[in-house]
Amino acid sequence: MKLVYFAWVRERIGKTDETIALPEGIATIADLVRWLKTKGEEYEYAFENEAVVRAAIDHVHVKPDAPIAGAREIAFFPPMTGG
Amino acid sequence: MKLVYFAWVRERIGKTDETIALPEGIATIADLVRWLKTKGEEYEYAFENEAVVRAAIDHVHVKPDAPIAGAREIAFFPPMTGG
Amino acid sequence: MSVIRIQAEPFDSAAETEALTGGRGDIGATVAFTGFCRDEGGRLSALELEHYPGMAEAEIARIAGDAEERWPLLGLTVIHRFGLIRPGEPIVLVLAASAHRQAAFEAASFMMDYLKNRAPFWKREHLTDGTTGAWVEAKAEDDAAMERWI
Amino acid sequence: MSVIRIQAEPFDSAAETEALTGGRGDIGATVAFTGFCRDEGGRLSALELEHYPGMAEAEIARIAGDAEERWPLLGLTVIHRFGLIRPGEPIVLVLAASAHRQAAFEAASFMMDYLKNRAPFWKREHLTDGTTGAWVEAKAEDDAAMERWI
Repeated sequence: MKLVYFAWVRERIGKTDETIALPEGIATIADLVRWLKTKGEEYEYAFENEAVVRAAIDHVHVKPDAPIAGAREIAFFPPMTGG
Repeated sequence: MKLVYFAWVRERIGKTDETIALPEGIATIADLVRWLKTKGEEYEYAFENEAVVRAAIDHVHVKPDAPIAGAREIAFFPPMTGG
Repeated sequence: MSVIRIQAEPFDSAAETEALTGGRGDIGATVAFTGFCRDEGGRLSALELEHYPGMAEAEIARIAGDAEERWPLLGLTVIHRFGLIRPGEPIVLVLAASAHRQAAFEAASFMMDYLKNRAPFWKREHLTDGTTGAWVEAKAEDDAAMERWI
Repeated sequence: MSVIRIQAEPFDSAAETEALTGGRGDIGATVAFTGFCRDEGGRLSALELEHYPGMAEAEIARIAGDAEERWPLLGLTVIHRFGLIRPGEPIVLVLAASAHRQAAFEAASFMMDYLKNRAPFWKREHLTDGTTGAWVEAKAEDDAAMERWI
Protein backbone atom coordinates (compact mmCIF):
# COMPACT_ATOMS: atom_id res chain seq x y z
CA MET A 1 0.00 0.00 0.00
CA LYS A 2 1.34 3.43 -0.97
CA LEU A 3 1.31 6.31 1.46
CA VAL A 4 1.83 9.89 0.29
CA TYR A 5 2.39 13.00 2.38
CA PHE A 6 2.01 16.70 1.67
CA ALA A 7 3.06 20.08 3.07
CA TRP A 8 4.15 20.02 6.73
CA VAL A 9 3.07 16.40 7.17
CA ARG A 10 5.58 15.55 4.42
CA GLU A 11 8.25 17.74 6.02
CA ARG A 12 7.79 16.25 9.47
CA ILE A 13 7.87 12.66 8.24
CA GLY A 14 10.78 13.53 5.96
CA LYS A 15 9.57 11.78 2.83
CA THR A 16 7.07 12.37 0.05
CA ASP A 17 5.84 8.79 -0.11
CA GLU A 18 6.53 5.20 0.94
CA THR A 19 5.17 1.76 0.33
CA ILE A 20 4.22 -0.21 3.41
CA ALA A 21 3.17 -3.75 4.15
CA LEU A 22 0.16 -3.33 6.36
CA PRO A 23 0.19 -5.46 9.52
CA GLU A 24 -2.89 -7.40 10.66
CA GLY A 25 -5.66 -5.58 12.46
CA ILE A 26 -5.35 -2.19 10.74
CA ALA A 27 -8.88 -1.60 9.44
CA THR A 28 -9.38 2.17 9.34
CA ILE A 29 -7.50 5.42 8.75
CA ALA A 30 -7.45 5.96 12.53
CA ASP A 31 -5.90 2.49 13.02
CA LEU A 32 -3.29 3.32 10.40
CA VAL A 33 -2.39 6.62 12.08
CA ARG A 34 -2.06 4.89 15.47
CA TRP A 35 0.24 2.27 13.92
CA LEU A 36 2.34 4.87 12.05
CA LYS A 37 2.90 6.75 15.31
CA THR A 38 4.67 3.68 16.70
CA LYS A 39 7.14 3.70 13.79
CA GLY A 40 9.25 6.63 14.99
CA GLU A 41 9.25 10.12 16.38
CA GLU A 42 8.96 11.72 12.93
CA TYR A 43 5.52 10.08 12.63
CA GLU A 44 4.65 10.98 16.20
CA TYR A 45 5.52 14.60 15.36
CA ALA A 46 3.51 14.60 12.12
CA PHE A 47 0.44 13.18 13.83
CA GLU A 48 0.86 14.86 17.22
CA ASN A 49 -2.52 16.47 16.75
CA GLU A 50 -4.43 13.73 14.96
CA ALA A 51 -7.58 15.79 14.60
CA VAL A 52 -5.75 18.27 12.37
CA VAL A 53 -4.27 15.88 9.80
CA ARG A 54 -6.60 15.05 6.90
CA ALA A 55 -6.66 11.85 4.88
CA ALA A 56 -7.66 10.77 1.39
CA ILE A 57 -8.04 7.29 -0.03
CA ASP A 58 -7.44 7.01 -3.77
CA HIS A 59 -7.88 10.78 -4.24
CA VAL A 60 -11.11 11.03 -2.19
CA HIS A 61 -11.36 12.80 1.15
CA VAL A 62 -12.19 10.42 4.02
CA LYS A 63 -12.85 10.57 7.76
CA PRO A 64 -10.72 8.73 10.37
CA ASP A 65 -13.24 5.87 10.58
CA ALA A 66 -13.01 5.12 6.83
CA PRO A 67 -12.05 1.48 6.09
CA ILE A 68 -8.77 1.16 4.20
CA ALA A 69 -9.23 -2.35 2.76
CA GLY A 70 -8.55 -2.29 -0.98
CA ALA A 71 -6.94 1.17 -0.95
CA ARG A 72 -4.13 1.70 -3.45
CA GLU A 73 -2.95 5.10 -2.22
CA ILE A 74 -3.57 6.80 1.11
CA ALA A 75 -2.61 10.45 1.55
CA PHE A 76 -2.09 12.48 4.72
CA PHE A 77 -1.94 16.26 4.68
CA PRO A 78 -2.77 19.41 6.66
CA PRO A 79 -6.00 21.38 6.18
CA MET A 80 -5.99 22.77 2.67
CA THR A 81 -5.18 26.38 1.84
CA GLY A 82 -5.68 26.61 -1.91
CA GLY A 83 -7.90 29.00 -3.82
CA MET B 1 -38.57 73.99 -16.77
CA LYS B 2 -37.29 71.25 -19.04
CA LEU B 3 -39.09 67.93 -19.26
CA VAL B 4 -37.39 64.86 -20.80
CA TYR B 5 -38.93 61.52 -21.71
CA PHE B 6 -37.48 58.08 -22.34
CA ALA B 7 -38.40 54.73 -23.89
CA TRP B 8 -42.14 54.16 -24.29
CA VAL B 9 -43.02 57.28 -22.34
CA ARG B 10 -41.09 59.22 -25.00
CA GLU B 11 -42.79 57.27 -27.79
CA ARG B 12 -46.28 57.80 -26.41
CA ILE B 13 -45.79 61.54 -25.87
CA GLY B 14 -44.10 61.78 -29.24
CA LYS B 15 -41.14 63.94 -28.21
CA THR B 16 -37.82 63.55 -26.42
CA ASP B 17 -38.09 66.79 -24.45
CA GLU B 18 -39.92 70.07 -24.09
CA THR B 19 -39.70 73.26 -22.09
CA ILE B 20 -42.81 74.25 -20.20
CA ALA B 21 -43.93 77.24 -18.23
CA LEU B 22 -45.31 75.77 -15.07
CA PRO B 23 -48.75 77.05 -14.06
CA GLU B 24 -49.55 78.06 -10.48
CA GLY B 25 -50.33 75.36 -7.93
CA ILE B 26 -48.13 72.59 -9.28
CA ALA B 27 -46.01 71.66 -6.29
CA THR B 28 -45.08 67.99 -6.71
CA ILE B 29 -44.30 65.38 -9.37
CA ALA B 30 -47.85 64.00 -8.89
CA ASP B 31 -49.31 67.47 -9.49
CA LEU B 32 -47.22 67.80 -12.63
CA VAL B 33 -48.40 64.44 -13.97
CA ARG B 34 -52.04 65.37 -13.30
CA TRP B 35 -51.55 68.65 -15.16
CA LEU B 36 -49.70 67.02 -18.10
CA LYS B 37 -52.60 64.57 -18.51
CA THR B 38 -54.89 67.53 -19.25
CA LYS B 39 -52.63 68.62 -22.12
CA GLY B 40 -53.70 65.98 -24.62
CA GLU B 41 -54.38 62.32 -25.21
CA GLU B 42 -50.68 61.54 -25.88
CA TYR B 43 -49.99 62.53 -22.24
CA GLU B 44 -53.04 60.66 -21.04
CA TYR B 45 -51.74 57.58 -22.84
CA ALA B 46 -48.19 57.95 -21.49
CA PHE B 47 -49.42 58.33 -17.91
CA GLU B 48 -52.45 56.03 -18.14
CA ASN B 49 -50.94 53.94 -15.36
CA GLU B 50 -49.35 56.60 -13.19
CA ALA B 51 -47.94 54.10 -10.71
CA VAL B 52 -45.73 52.61 -13.44
CA VAL B 53 -44.04 55.77 -14.73
CA ARG B 54 -40.93 56.80 -12.79
CA ALA B 55 -39.58 60.31 -12.36
CA ALA B 56 -36.24 61.96 -11.74
CA ILE B 57 -35.45 65.54 -10.80
CA ASP B 58 -32.05 66.79 -11.96
CA HIS B 59 -30.77 63.23 -12.47
CA VAL B 60 -31.97 61.88 -9.12
CA HIS B 61 -34.81 59.36 -8.71
CA VAL B 62 -37.81 60.81 -6.87
CA LYS B 63 -41.22 59.70 -5.63
CA PRO B 64 -44.52 61.24 -6.79
CA ASP B 65 -44.71 63.43 -3.67
CA ALA B 66 -41.34 65.07 -4.36
CA PRO B 67 -41.52 68.88 -4.55
CA ILE B 68 -40.47 70.27 -7.92
CA ALA B 69 -39.67 73.83 -6.92
CA GLY B 70 -36.22 74.76 -8.23
CA ALA B 71 -35.94 71.79 -10.59
CA ARG B 72 -34.05 72.41 -13.82
CA GLU B 73 -34.86 69.10 -15.54
CA ILE B 74 -37.60 66.61 -14.77
CA ALA B 75 -37.53 63.19 -16.46
CA PHE B 76 -40.29 60.62 -16.91
CA PHE B 77 -39.57 57.03 -17.93
CA PRO B 78 -40.68 53.41 -17.54
CA PRO B 79 -39.15 51.03 -14.98
CA MET B 80 -35.51 50.55 -15.93
CA THR B 81 -34.21 47.46 -17.70
CA GLY B 82 -30.48 48.01 -17.92
CA GLY B 83 -27.71 45.78 -16.68
CA MET C 1 -12.41 56.08 -6.59
CA SER C 2 -14.46 54.00 -9.00
CA VAL C 3 -14.19 54.10 -12.79
CA ILE C 4 -17.56 54.55 -14.53
CA ARG C 5 -18.05 54.69 -18.27
CA ILE C 6 -21.18 54.82 -20.41
CA GLN C 7 -20.29 54.09 -24.03
CA ALA C 8 -21.54 52.67 -27.32
CA GLU C 9 -18.27 50.83 -28.05
CA PRO C 10 -17.45 47.34 -26.82
CA PHE C 11 -15.10 47.13 -23.85
CA ASP C 12 -11.98 45.09 -23.18
CA SER C 13 -12.40 43.28 -19.87
CA ALA C 14 -8.78 42.13 -19.81
CA ALA C 15 -7.50 45.69 -20.23
CA GLU C 16 -9.88 46.94 -17.53
CA THR C 17 -8.73 44.22 -15.15
CA GLU C 18 -5.07 45.01 -15.86
CA ALA C 19 -5.76 48.71 -15.29
CA LEU C 20 -7.34 47.87 -11.93
CA THR C 21 -4.88 45.26 -10.66
CA GLY C 22 -1.58 45.88 -12.50
CA GLY C 23 1.39 46.52 -10.23
CA ARG C 24 -0.57 46.06 -7.02
CA GLY C 25 0.26 43.65 -4.22
CA ASP C 26 -2.74 44.40 -2.00
CA ILE C 27 -5.49 42.94 -4.19
CA GLY C 28 -6.30 39.32 -3.38
CA ALA C 29 -9.50 38.91 -5.36
CA THR C 30 -11.35 40.31 -8.33
CA VAL C 31 -14.87 39.47 -9.44
CA ALA C 32 -15.76 40.44 -13.00
CA PHE C 33 -19.41 40.24 -13.95
CA THR C 34 -20.23 40.53 -17.65
CA GLY C 35 -23.78 40.74 -18.94
CA PHE C 36 -24.34 39.62 -22.53
CA CYS C 37 -27.09 40.08 -25.10
CA ARG C 38 -28.89 36.74 -25.52
CA ASP C 39 -30.61 35.70 -28.76
CA GLU C 40 -33.63 34.27 -26.86
CA GLY C 41 -33.61 31.06 -28.81
CA GLY C 42 -32.93 32.79 -32.14
CA ARG C 43 -35.80 35.27 -31.76
CA LEU C 44 -33.61 38.36 -31.30
CA SER C 45 -31.33 40.02 -33.82
CA ALA C 46 -30.27 42.72 -31.35
CA LEU C 47 -31.12 44.67 -28.23
CA GLU C 48 -31.33 48.43 -28.51
CA LEU C 49 -30.34 50.19 -25.33
CA GLU C 50 -31.62 53.70 -24.71
CA HIS C 51 -30.17 55.64 -21.78
CA TYR C 52 -30.48 58.96 -20.00
CA PRO C 53 -27.14 60.68 -20.56
CA GLY C 54 -25.87 62.42 -17.45
CA MET C 55 -28.21 60.62 -15.09
CA ALA C 56 -26.80 57.20 -16.11
CA GLU C 57 -23.31 58.24 -14.98
CA ALA C 58 -24.62 60.01 -11.88
CA GLU C 59 -26.84 57.13 -10.75
CA ILE C 60 -24.15 54.49 -11.29
CA ALA C 61 -21.70 56.69 -9.38
CA ARG C 62 -24.17 56.83 -6.49
CA ILE C 63 -24.56 53.02 -6.49
CA ALA C 64 -20.78 52.59 -6.69
CA GLY C 65 -20.36 54.97 -3.77
CA ASP C 66 -22.80 52.91 -1.73
CA ALA C 67 -20.85 49.73 -2.57
CA GLU C 68 -17.58 51.36 -1.54
CA GLU C 69 -19.12 52.35 1.78
CA ARG C 70 -20.42 48.83 2.44
CA TRP C 71 -17.36 46.79 1.42
CA PRO C 72 -13.61 47.36 1.74
CA LEU C 73 -13.02 47.60 -2.01
CA LEU C 74 -9.62 48.21 -3.60
CA GLY C 75 -11.12 49.05 -6.97
CA LEU C 76 -14.44 49.21 -8.78
CA THR C 77 -15.04 49.60 -12.51
CA VAL C 78 -18.45 49.78 -14.17
CA ILE C 79 -18.92 50.03 -17.92
CA HIS C 80 -22.40 50.08 -19.44
CA ARG C 81 -22.99 50.19 -23.18
CA PHE C 82 -25.87 51.76 -25.08
CA GLY C 83 -27.06 51.54 -28.69
CA LEU C 84 -27.56 48.45 -30.77
CA ILE C 85 -26.00 45.32 -29.27
CA ARG C 86 -25.98 41.95 -31.03
CA PRO C 87 -26.46 38.53 -29.39
CA GLY C 88 -23.20 37.34 -27.86
CA GLU C 89 -21.91 40.87 -27.35
CA PRO C 90 -21.30 42.22 -23.84
CA ILE C 91 -23.61 44.91 -22.46
CA VAL C 92 -22.25 45.60 -18.99
CA LEU C 93 -19.09 44.97 -16.99
CA VAL C 94 -18.79 45.24 -13.22
CA LEU C 95 -15.33 44.60 -11.88
CA ALA C 96 -14.73 44.66 -8.12
CA ALA C 97 -11.38 44.19 -6.38
CA SER C 98 -10.68 43.54 -2.71
CA ALA C 99 -8.18 41.87 -0.38
CA HIS C 100 -10.51 38.93 0.35
CA ARG C 101 -13.03 37.29 -1.93
CA GLN C 102 -16.30 37.89 -0.08
CA ALA C 103 -16.21 41.67 -0.49
CA ALA C 104 -15.58 41.43 -4.24
CA PHE C 105 -18.35 38.86 -4.75
CA GLU C 106 -20.91 40.77 -2.71
CA ALA C 107 -20.06 44.18 -4.14
CA ALA C 108 -20.30 42.95 -7.74
CA SER C 109 -23.62 41.24 -7.04
CA PHE C 110 -24.95 44.33 -5.24
CA MET C 111 -23.87 46.58 -8.13
CA MET C 112 -25.73 44.40 -10.64
CA ASP C 113 -28.92 44.23 -8.56
CA TYR C 114 -28.98 48.01 -8.22
CA LEU C 115 -27.97 48.68 -11.84
CA LYS C 116 -30.87 46.56 -13.05
CA ASN C 117 -33.38 48.55 -11.03
CA ARG C 118 -31.99 52.05 -10.83
CA ALA C 119 -29.63 52.80 -13.71
CA PRO C 120 -31.63 54.70 -16.39
CA PHE C 121 -31.31 52.28 -19.31
CA TRP C 122 -34.15 50.75 -21.31
CA LYS C 123 -33.90 47.76 -23.62
CA ARG C 124 -35.95 47.24 -26.75
CA GLU C 125 -35.93 44.04 -28.77
CA HIS C 126 -35.08 43.86 -32.46
CA LEU C 127 -36.33 40.65 -33.96
CA THR C 128 -34.74 38.32 -36.48
CA ASP C 129 -37.82 38.77 -38.72
CA GLY C 130 -36.69 42.38 -39.27
CA THR C 131 -39.30 44.05 -37.10
CA THR C 132 -38.77 46.11 -33.99
CA GLY C 133 -40.15 44.29 -31.00
CA ALA C 134 -41.38 45.44 -27.63
CA TRP C 135 -39.65 47.30 -24.83
CA VAL C 136 -38.33 44.74 -22.37
CA GLU C 137 -40.45 44.74 -19.22
CA ALA C 138 -38.87 45.10 -15.80
CA LYS C 139 -38.91 41.86 -13.84
CA ALA C 140 -40.32 41.50 -10.34
CA GLU C 141 -37.42 39.17 -9.51
CA ASP C 142 -34.97 42.01 -10.16
CA ASP C 143 -36.87 44.11 -7.66
CA ALA C 144 -36.71 41.27 -5.17
CA ALA C 145 -32.97 40.83 -5.79
CA MET C 146 -32.40 44.45 -4.80
CA GLU C 147 -34.52 44.17 -1.66
CA ARG C 148 -32.17 41.63 -0.13
CA TRP C 149 -29.46 44.27 0.35
CA ILE C 150 -31.66 46.57 2.45
CA MET D 1 -18.89 19.71 -19.20
CA SER D 2 -16.54 21.85 -17.14
CA VAL D 3 -12.95 22.70 -18.04
CA ILE D 4 -10.48 22.04 -15.22
CA ARG D 5 -6.77 22.69 -15.41
CA ILE D 6 -4.01 22.47 -12.83
CA GLN D 7 -0.89 24.17 -14.12
CA ALA D 8 2.26 26.05 -13.16
CA GLU D 9 1.91 28.60 -15.98
CA PRO D 10 -0.10 31.82 -15.75
CA PHE D 11 -3.49 31.76 -17.43
CA ASP D 12 -5.22 34.14 -19.82
CA SER D 13 -8.64 35.02 -18.44
CA ALA D 14 -9.72 36.79 -21.63
CA ALA D 15 -8.91 33.73 -23.77
CA GLU D 16 -10.72 31.45 -21.31
CA THR D 17 -13.77 33.71 -21.38
CA GLU D 18 -13.74 33.82 -25.18
CA ALA D 19 -13.44 30.02 -25.29
CA LEU D 20 -16.47 29.74 -23.02
CA THR D 21 -18.72 32.40 -24.56
CA GLY D 22 -17.57 32.88 -28.17
CA GLY D 23 -20.27 32.30 -30.79
CA ARG D 24 -22.99 31.61 -28.23
CA GLY D 25 -26.32 33.40 -27.98
CA ASP D 26 -27.63 31.61 -24.91
CA ILE D 27 -25.22 33.00 -22.32
CA GLY D 28 -26.52 36.09 -20.54
CA ALA D 29 -24.00 36.33 -17.73
CA THR D 30 -20.48 35.36 -16.79
CA VAL D 31 -18.83 35.75 -13.42
CA ALA D 32 -15.05 35.48 -13.40
CA PHE D 33 -13.37 35.19 -10.01
CA THR D 34 -9.61 35.63 -9.94
CA GLY D 35 -7.56 35.04 -6.80
CA PHE D 36 -4.21 36.85 -6.62
CA CYS D 37 -1.07 36.48 -4.54
CA ARG D 38 -0.90 39.42 -2.10
CA ASP D 39 2.36 40.85 -0.77
CA GLU D 40 0.92 41.17 2.76
CA GLY D 41 2.16 44.72 3.17
CA GLY D 42 5.52 43.97 1.54
CA ARG D 43 6.29 40.97 3.79
CA LEU D 44 5.96 38.32 1.04
CA SER D 45 8.20 37.78 -1.97
CA ALA D 46 6.12 34.82 -3.18
CA LEU D 47 3.69 32.08 -2.28
CA GLU D 48 4.74 28.52 -3.01
CA LEU D 49 1.80 26.27 -3.82
CA GLU D 50 2.17 22.55 -3.32
CA HIS D 51 -0.58 20.30 -4.64
CA TYR D 52 -1.57 16.65 -4.82
CA PRO D 53 -1.44 15.76 -8.53
CA GLY D 54 -4.35 13.61 -9.59
CA MET D 55 -6.45 14.36 -6.54
CA ALA D 56 -6.43 18.11 -7.27
CA GLU D 57 -8.07 17.52 -10.67
CA ALA D 58 -10.43 14.87 -9.28
CA GLU D 59 -11.59 16.93 -6.31
CA ILE D 60 -12.15 20.09 -8.35
CA ALA D 61 -14.10 18.01 -10.89
CA ARG D 62 -16.32 16.73 -8.05
CA ILE D 63 -16.94 20.27 -6.78
CA ALA D 64 -17.66 21.46 -10.35
CA GLY D 65 -20.08 18.57 -10.81
CA ASP D 66 -21.90 19.62 -7.63
CA ALA D 67 -22.13 23.19 -8.91
CA GLU D 68 -23.52 22.03 -12.24
CA GLU D 69 -26.18 20.03 -10.42
CA ARG D 70 -27.19 22.96 -8.26
CA TRP D 71 -27.27 25.73 -10.87
CA PRO D 72 -28.28 25.83 -14.56
CA LEU D 73 -24.78 26.60 -15.81
CA LEU D 74 -23.88 27.04 -19.48
CA GLY D 75 -20.16 26.72 -18.83
CA LEU D 76 -17.69 26.39 -15.98
CA THR D 77 -13.91 26.77 -16.15
CA VAL D 78 -11.55 26.34 -13.21
CA ILE D 79 -7.80 26.89 -13.44
CA HIS D 80 -5.58 26.52 -10.39
CA ARG D 81 -1.86 27.18 -10.47
CA PHE D 82 0.90 25.57 -8.41
CA GLY D 83 4.56 26.39 -7.85
CA LEU D 84 6.08 29.76 -7.00
CA ILE D 85 3.70 32.67 -7.52
CA ARG D 86 4.73 36.31 -7.04
CA PRO D 87 2.61 39.09 -5.52
CA GLY D 88 0.19 40.48 -8.08
CA GLU D 89 0.12 37.24 -10.07
CA PRO D 90 -3.12 35.27 -10.35
CA ILE D 91 -3.42 31.93 -8.53
CA VAL D 92 -6.90 30.73 -9.40
CA LEU D 93 -9.62 31.46 -11.95
CA VAL D 94 -13.25 30.38 -11.65
CA LEU D 95 -15.41 31.32 -14.60
CA ALA D 96 -19.12 30.51 -14.54
CA ALA D 97 -21.60 31.19 -17.34
CA SER D 98 -25.40 31.07 -17.23
CA ALA D 99 -28.48 32.60 -18.84
CA HIS D 100 -29.23 34.78 -15.78
CA ARG D 101 -26.83 36.41 -13.38
CA GLN D 102 -27.77 34.77 -10.08
CA ALA D 103 -26.67 31.28 -11.12
CA ALA D 104 -23.26 32.51 -12.31
CA PHE D 105 -22.68 34.55 -9.14
CA GLU D 106 -23.70 31.77 -6.79
CA ALA D 107 -21.87 29.00 -8.64
CA ALA D 108 -18.60 30.98 -8.73
CA SER D 109 -18.88 31.82 -5.05
CA PHE D 110 -19.72 28.19 -4.18
CA MET D 111 -16.75 26.93 -6.23
CA MET D 112 -14.35 29.22 -4.37
CA ASP D 113 -15.70 28.30 -0.93
CA TYR D 114 -15.28 24.61 -1.69
CA LEU D 115 -11.92 25.00 -3.43
CA LYS D 116 -10.53 26.77 -0.37
CA ASN D 117 -11.54 23.93 1.93
CA ARG D 118 -11.35 20.80 -0.18
CA ALA D 119 -8.96 21.21 -3.12
CA PRO D 120 -5.60 19.65 -2.12
CA PHE D 121 -3.34 22.70 -2.33
CA TRP D 122 -1.10 24.10 0.39
CA LYS D 123 0.48 27.53 0.46
CA ARG D 124 3.83 28.36 1.99
CA GLU D 125 5.14 31.88 2.38
CA HIS D 126 8.44 33.09 0.96
CA LEU D 127 9.53 36.26 2.67
CA THR D 128 11.17 39.37 1.26
CA ASP D 129 14.07 38.90 3.71
CA GLY D 130 15.03 35.80 1.69
CA THR D 131 13.83 33.18 4.17
CA THR D 132 11.13 30.59 3.71
CA GLY D 133 8.23 31.37 5.97
CA ALA D 134 5.48 29.25 7.47
CA TRP D 135 2.80 27.16 5.84
CA VAL D 136 -0.33 29.25 5.60
CA GLU D 137 -2.90 28.12 8.16
CA ALA D 138 -6.42 27.27 7.14
CA LYS D 139 -8.92 29.91 8.27
CA ALA D 140 -12.01 29.16 10.32
CA GLU D 141 -13.90 31.74 8.24
CA ASP D 142 -13.27 29.65 5.11
CA ASP D 143 -14.84 26.70 6.85
CA ALA D 144 -17.82 28.84 7.80
CA ALA D 145 -18.14 30.13 4.22
CA MET D 146 -18.49 26.55 3.00
CA GLU D 147 -21.09 25.67 5.63
CA ARG D 148 -23.56 28.20 4.22
CA TRP D 149 -24.10 26.06 1.11
CA ILE D 150 -25.16 22.96 3.04
